[in-house]
Amino acid sequence: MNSRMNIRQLLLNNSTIVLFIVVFIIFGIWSPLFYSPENITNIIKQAAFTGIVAVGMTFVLLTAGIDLSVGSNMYLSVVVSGLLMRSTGIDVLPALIISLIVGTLFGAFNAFCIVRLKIIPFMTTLGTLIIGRGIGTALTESKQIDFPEKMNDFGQTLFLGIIPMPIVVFALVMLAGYVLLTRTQFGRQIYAIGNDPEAARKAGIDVDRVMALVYILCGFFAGLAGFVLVSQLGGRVDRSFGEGREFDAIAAAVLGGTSLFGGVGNVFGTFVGALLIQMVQTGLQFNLVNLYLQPMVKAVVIFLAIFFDSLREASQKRLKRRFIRPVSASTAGGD
Amino acid sequence: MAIVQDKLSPDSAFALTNKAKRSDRFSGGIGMLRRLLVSDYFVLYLTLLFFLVASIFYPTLSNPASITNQIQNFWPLLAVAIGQTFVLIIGGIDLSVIAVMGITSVAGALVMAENLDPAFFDKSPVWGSLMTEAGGVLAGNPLAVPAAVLTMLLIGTFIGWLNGVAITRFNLAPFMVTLVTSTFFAALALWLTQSRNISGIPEAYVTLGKGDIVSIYLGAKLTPDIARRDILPFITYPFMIAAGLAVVAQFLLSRTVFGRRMFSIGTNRKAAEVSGVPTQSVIIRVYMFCGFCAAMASVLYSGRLEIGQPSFPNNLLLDIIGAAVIGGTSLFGGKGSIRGTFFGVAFFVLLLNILNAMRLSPFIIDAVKGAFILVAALLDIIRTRVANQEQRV
Amino acid sequence: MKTSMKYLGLFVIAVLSVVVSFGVVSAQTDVTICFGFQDLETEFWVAGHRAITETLRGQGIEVLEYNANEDPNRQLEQIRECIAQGVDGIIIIPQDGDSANTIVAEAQENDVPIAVFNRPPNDRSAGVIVVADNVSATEQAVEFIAQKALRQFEITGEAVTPLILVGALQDTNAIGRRDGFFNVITRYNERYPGLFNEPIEVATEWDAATALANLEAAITANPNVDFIFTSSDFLFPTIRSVLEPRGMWVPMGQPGHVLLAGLDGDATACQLIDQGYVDATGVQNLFLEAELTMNRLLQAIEAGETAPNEVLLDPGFALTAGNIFFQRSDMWGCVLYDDGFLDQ
Amino acid sequence: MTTPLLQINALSKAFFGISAVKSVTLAVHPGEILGLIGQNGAGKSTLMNLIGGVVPADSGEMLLKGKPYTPRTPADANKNGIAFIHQELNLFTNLSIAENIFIDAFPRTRWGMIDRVTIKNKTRDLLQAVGLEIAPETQIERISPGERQLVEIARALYQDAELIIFDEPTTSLTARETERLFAIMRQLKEQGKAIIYISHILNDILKLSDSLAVMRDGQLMAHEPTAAFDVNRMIALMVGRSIEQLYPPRSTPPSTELVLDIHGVSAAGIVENIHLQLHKGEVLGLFGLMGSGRTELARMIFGLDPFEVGDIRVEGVALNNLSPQSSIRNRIAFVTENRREEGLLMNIDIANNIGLVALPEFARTPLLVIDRRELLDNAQHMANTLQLKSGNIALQNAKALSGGNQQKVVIAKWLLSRPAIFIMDEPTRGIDVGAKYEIYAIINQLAAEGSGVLIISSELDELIGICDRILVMSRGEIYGQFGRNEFNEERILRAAFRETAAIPTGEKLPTLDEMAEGSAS
Repeated sequence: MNSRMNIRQLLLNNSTIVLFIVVFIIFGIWSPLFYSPENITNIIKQAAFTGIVAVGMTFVLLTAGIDLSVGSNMYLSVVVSGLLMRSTGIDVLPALIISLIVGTLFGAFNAFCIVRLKIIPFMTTLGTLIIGRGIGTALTESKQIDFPEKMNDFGQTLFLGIIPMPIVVFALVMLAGYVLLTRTQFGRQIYAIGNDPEAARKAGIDVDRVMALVYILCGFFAGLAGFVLVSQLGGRVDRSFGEGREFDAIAAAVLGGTSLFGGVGNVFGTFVGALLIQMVQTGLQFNLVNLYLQPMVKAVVIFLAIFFDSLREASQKRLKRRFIRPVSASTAGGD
Repeated sequence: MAIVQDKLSPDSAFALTNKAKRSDRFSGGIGMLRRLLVSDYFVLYLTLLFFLVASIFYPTLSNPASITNQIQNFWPLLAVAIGQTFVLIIGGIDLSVIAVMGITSVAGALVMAENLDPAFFDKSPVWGSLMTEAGGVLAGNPLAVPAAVLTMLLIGTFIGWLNGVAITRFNLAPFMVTLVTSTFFAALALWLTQSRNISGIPEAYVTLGKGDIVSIYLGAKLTPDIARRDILPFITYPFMIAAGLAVVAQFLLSRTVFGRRMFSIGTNRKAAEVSGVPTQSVIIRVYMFCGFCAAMASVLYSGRLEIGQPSFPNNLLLDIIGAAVIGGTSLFGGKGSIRGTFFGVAFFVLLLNILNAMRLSPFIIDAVKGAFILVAALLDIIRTRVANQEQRV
Repeated sequence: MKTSMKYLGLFVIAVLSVVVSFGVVSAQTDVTICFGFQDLETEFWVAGHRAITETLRGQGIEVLEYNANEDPNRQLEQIRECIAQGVDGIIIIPQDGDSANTIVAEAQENDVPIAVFNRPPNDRSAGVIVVADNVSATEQAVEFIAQKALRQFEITGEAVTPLILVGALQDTNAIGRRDGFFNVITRYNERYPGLFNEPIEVATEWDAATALANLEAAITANPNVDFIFTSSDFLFPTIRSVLEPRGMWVPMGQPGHVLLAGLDGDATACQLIDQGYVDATGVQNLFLEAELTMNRLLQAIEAGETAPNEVLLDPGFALTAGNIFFQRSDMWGCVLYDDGFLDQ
Repeated sequence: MTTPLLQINALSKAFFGISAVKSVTLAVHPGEILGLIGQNGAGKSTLMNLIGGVVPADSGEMLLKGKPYTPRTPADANKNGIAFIHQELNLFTNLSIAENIFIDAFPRTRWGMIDRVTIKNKTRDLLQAVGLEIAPETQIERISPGERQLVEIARALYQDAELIIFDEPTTSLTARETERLFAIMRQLKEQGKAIIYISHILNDILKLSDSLAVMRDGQLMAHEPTAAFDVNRMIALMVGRSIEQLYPPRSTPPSTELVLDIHGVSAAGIVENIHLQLHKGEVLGLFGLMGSGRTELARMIFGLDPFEVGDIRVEGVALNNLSPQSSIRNRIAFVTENRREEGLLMNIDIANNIGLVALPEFARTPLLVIDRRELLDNAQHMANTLQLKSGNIALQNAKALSGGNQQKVVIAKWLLSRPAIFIMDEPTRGIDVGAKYEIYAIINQLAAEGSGVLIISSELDELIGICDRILVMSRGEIYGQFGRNEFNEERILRAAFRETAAIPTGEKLPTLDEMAEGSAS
């Protein structure tokens, strides 16, 4: 097979990366400063929180589920830790842990509804999307929360003196997501469930447990992303915090090749997807494109990405269809 | 019932015994509850029950003015939810309806608006062409309103066509396609109007959005003038339009070849294709219809507000999909009805009103609303499970 | 099945207990006022909401609150519902000036007096309208820092690069503020050619994360920005987290200070003016507006006036380091700040 | 006799008061292959599900090696050394072979990660044991159905299963793969494993099993050494009466008038230069092994897949722009091999399933309203004609029918469009003996009424029983033709089997004559 794979196939198979490079080059020609290390760092830094949520979302999408509640989860988990930090004066690290706990519990509630009550993920997370923000609003009475100064210092910390904290967390999450998905039993079982939940049950996989863990993990990552974002933002949480971020996360995962129908996807793709979205946004702002046109350009780029992906699928289908005979041992084992 | 009796058939024996069993199980209180759960009108009963319980505590809810007012709130939401129901039945989803409402509302205004303020609009890309100080393209023309409505419907249908083509021809996921068109057209609407609402909408259009056809007055006629607030709208243009749409949609769905084909696609697209169902064209037409319904809803919404409104809030989308799903439409396709969607719409509208009437603090109203949606979804799960048991046995 | 029935039972009990617990309706009073607001997204709106509801309730008036969640259609529905419930008067914070017209007309047609707070209807002939002029408040604040820029320009001769953080494009307030900003820049450039470079617009969508990303991109592309106006004060912490690591977060009077102005006048802005980081903020006199609105409406209700029409003006002012000492008590944000709002 | 590996005593199971398994007592011994037969709905699957822990029993007991055995989940059964190989394979196509084998319990390294070296090595050994030379990392979606079956067996071996249940394992296998599977089963038996083998192919069971159990209506009708059975007795026990004939006799001779004429159809890599003529009233068999291109050819004729050269004529008129819709207009019907995925709308009622193809015919202008009464009457008439066993066809969903009745619904839906050409791909797959006979009778009837019927099947017996003529397909080519008087099982198989003989790609295939010579020498 490899020998027959021509350039077109190679391009199609990596369509999102190719699109990424093309967009990167265009922005660079437009304005060479775009290639400055500072700007590149910015892009990665700003993509961090979307990327972290998108990793959790990738897990969920792999099981053919969906989690619309991540934006609300981000909000609620930082609201709780912010209120506690202000009222009890706890340090940044305990506050982070509280955010993670709230995010995880939020995910666990989703998991309970989906796994135990059997409410489909779309409706469950639609409900918790409204409830989560509702509880956050009730706790704050819609007021903003300002984290103490030390939160801001945490957000501005540079790891090893050069790498901003959000990027470090982002990298760790990517690594953790990659290891979980490819190197652990849990990860491989997620793929199995996404491929065929009924078969997974028959194969002795504890489907309920894996599904529950997936939503809990997604909640955990949402809590983490909320905390990272608020530290970047100078410690202020207002009522619109995290609103609508679920769509960014889903788009990042899908652009990275994750299927909404489950079983297909990986963390690296999600990484590229998250970066692509942020890069387009940054590039448009960088080059001072009319504010009204920015969303339209973004929409077109996302459309191109999913369009190329569909071409890839179509061509793969064509390639597969040629095997009318069983693939013999020698050829299948060869690659 | 035509059961072919045959020694070889275990199935027929099954069918007979089950029928006997079924009638047993329906006796008693549990049986009543079960029958209620399985009923197609379950959501309606639930809504009414909730409404009755709430009205005991908050009598204002059941005053005639409030009731007729709530009913008026059904129609625009129903119009757009009908289209969404169609899309959900074929196993798709349309996230772009909100943007369609915005862009069509603007387009309609661009046709019929009377005088536009250059201070607001002179930066618009269409200033001087579609927009002038005199107003929209057909400003003042007696045919302006019908032309505007027609334009709106055409544009809505066209965006639906775009969605449908991208989904069928390129095999893209509906979720992503409509997310993209939603972003694009929402931005386009804002760009065209430079974020401004367009006022100066002709009276005839406003009538479509809120005009009464038949009104009622309850109570003694003490003074020669009846206060406006005591005249209750009964049959209104929005009611006629939305109800008309609902009747057409229900008719399409249950009586025509097109409707059967929709269900077959939603149940099993491959099998439908093999059976000669022109799946691509059916899917495209369904998305077109959804765009059409959104444009119709846009007429109702922007008519009653008397403006061309470029942006509609995104959380309306949750109400639209929520209403359809609570009304029994499956997100996996193949299941759904207009009647159910109507009940779902009633549920959403009344729920929100009841929560407000309960004097809940605005800070916790959202949390409670979300909880109610989850409860309704849970009840639907239980209901489906009970119904499946009836089927299986 | 059994478990689901159990859950069903639990939920029914939960629902009923919610209904019953709120069933204890507060004592009926003579006057009921319906208060419909567009949303409670930022501190400004929360403060306004609180000022109105608490004052009214303090006077023994029943308040029906309706949150339209930024949906003018829902607001229209809610106001109609208020009318149907027979309220005595209506106060709205509308989503925009156009839908406000329709809603005012709806109320007056049904003989219910209505007052509009903060965002004026385009047609100001109907209803009690308390106008807080976004454009003029913005112009005052921007003018203040433009003056400072001019003095700098006269000394150094170097053009100033202005930047504006634009709010959500679907929000009329955001658009009004953007207009005010550009009015000042254009005026100054006509009078003092070469003073301002082409202004840089940064999209925020009223979302701090978006603002952060875009501002960072804009500053990286144009490191010479030295004049920033934010369409809402709630973004100051975000601005700070972009400027600080670049050494641009410098108080007034020290070299490298970036001219900063905002609008709303919230507690943070007051604090930052105190500390010298922010030069000016356009302030609406929130408490005055609330009071004007309520008084006029209650007066109308008492007099049986069904369609009171009056325009009451809050011209707004720019709060600066220079006048903060005198105007502190007029500035709602400073009142909150002095009450310890930021460290509660 | 030794202690049985598994002893079942008076096991019963009812669903909602309907017994599916009635007091069955049965034993399997180590080193024994137990054949299990019965019509669909006879309770075989339920019995196996009881053993496999999919559903719990109502009463009775199971003893595993003399100890009580009450599995609650499939995982429980696995732990107790019972492996269940389902008809629809339980593999995850997006994962590798090794991952599939270890999916429920991966060996781990000290760090809790998957021990990839171990699984690779172990998988290689396991694959060797089942005679599959494929790299352990190969994704399942890249291997053939037969190879997948072997992977399932490897998985059972890994779990150290002592009892392996095969539920109709050969339905999707080529003949060669079937042979390989049987060889492995015999090997497993010699190693002392017990096997329960469920199949509808009676000859296979006779060849393979040591003892044979027959079920009907949830009860065990017989359990004796295989030597005590022949096909007739097996059928008699299954259906509760003796069936004289397996196939209804062909009553009407085909006419000479052509209804379908396929001329030189080729699609690169799939089929090559296909010539095929179908006459009115003819039942034409298309025999070939899985992957010989027969299904692909059928799909091309029906317009589901494209081809590059050649033309197709229906009643003398050349077709172009083929699509299912145009084919239906040209009165072609296509019963696909995959009922579940392409044949039926499982969650929709029977009447609407039957009406789907001919839907436009029930539409009344101008609004294209469906005449529901007429649709229902027609569907009911069709159901009666085909002796469909169902509840109310307007209420009952297709899902609730047995396999044979589902197939009748598929046929009924095509019949309503009055086709002149009937293409049926594996029309009797997974259907029990009684229903098969009825399907054959329908085919006969169709031919008698003048339709041309093209039947694709992997069961040669079946084709020989019902066809006027048989074409053999191999490697995407038509490879031989046999008239009714030339039917000879061995020769037909020989033609078909060339396909899997080791012929390197590119080498010219031998002609039919050469093949005959080859076999003679």
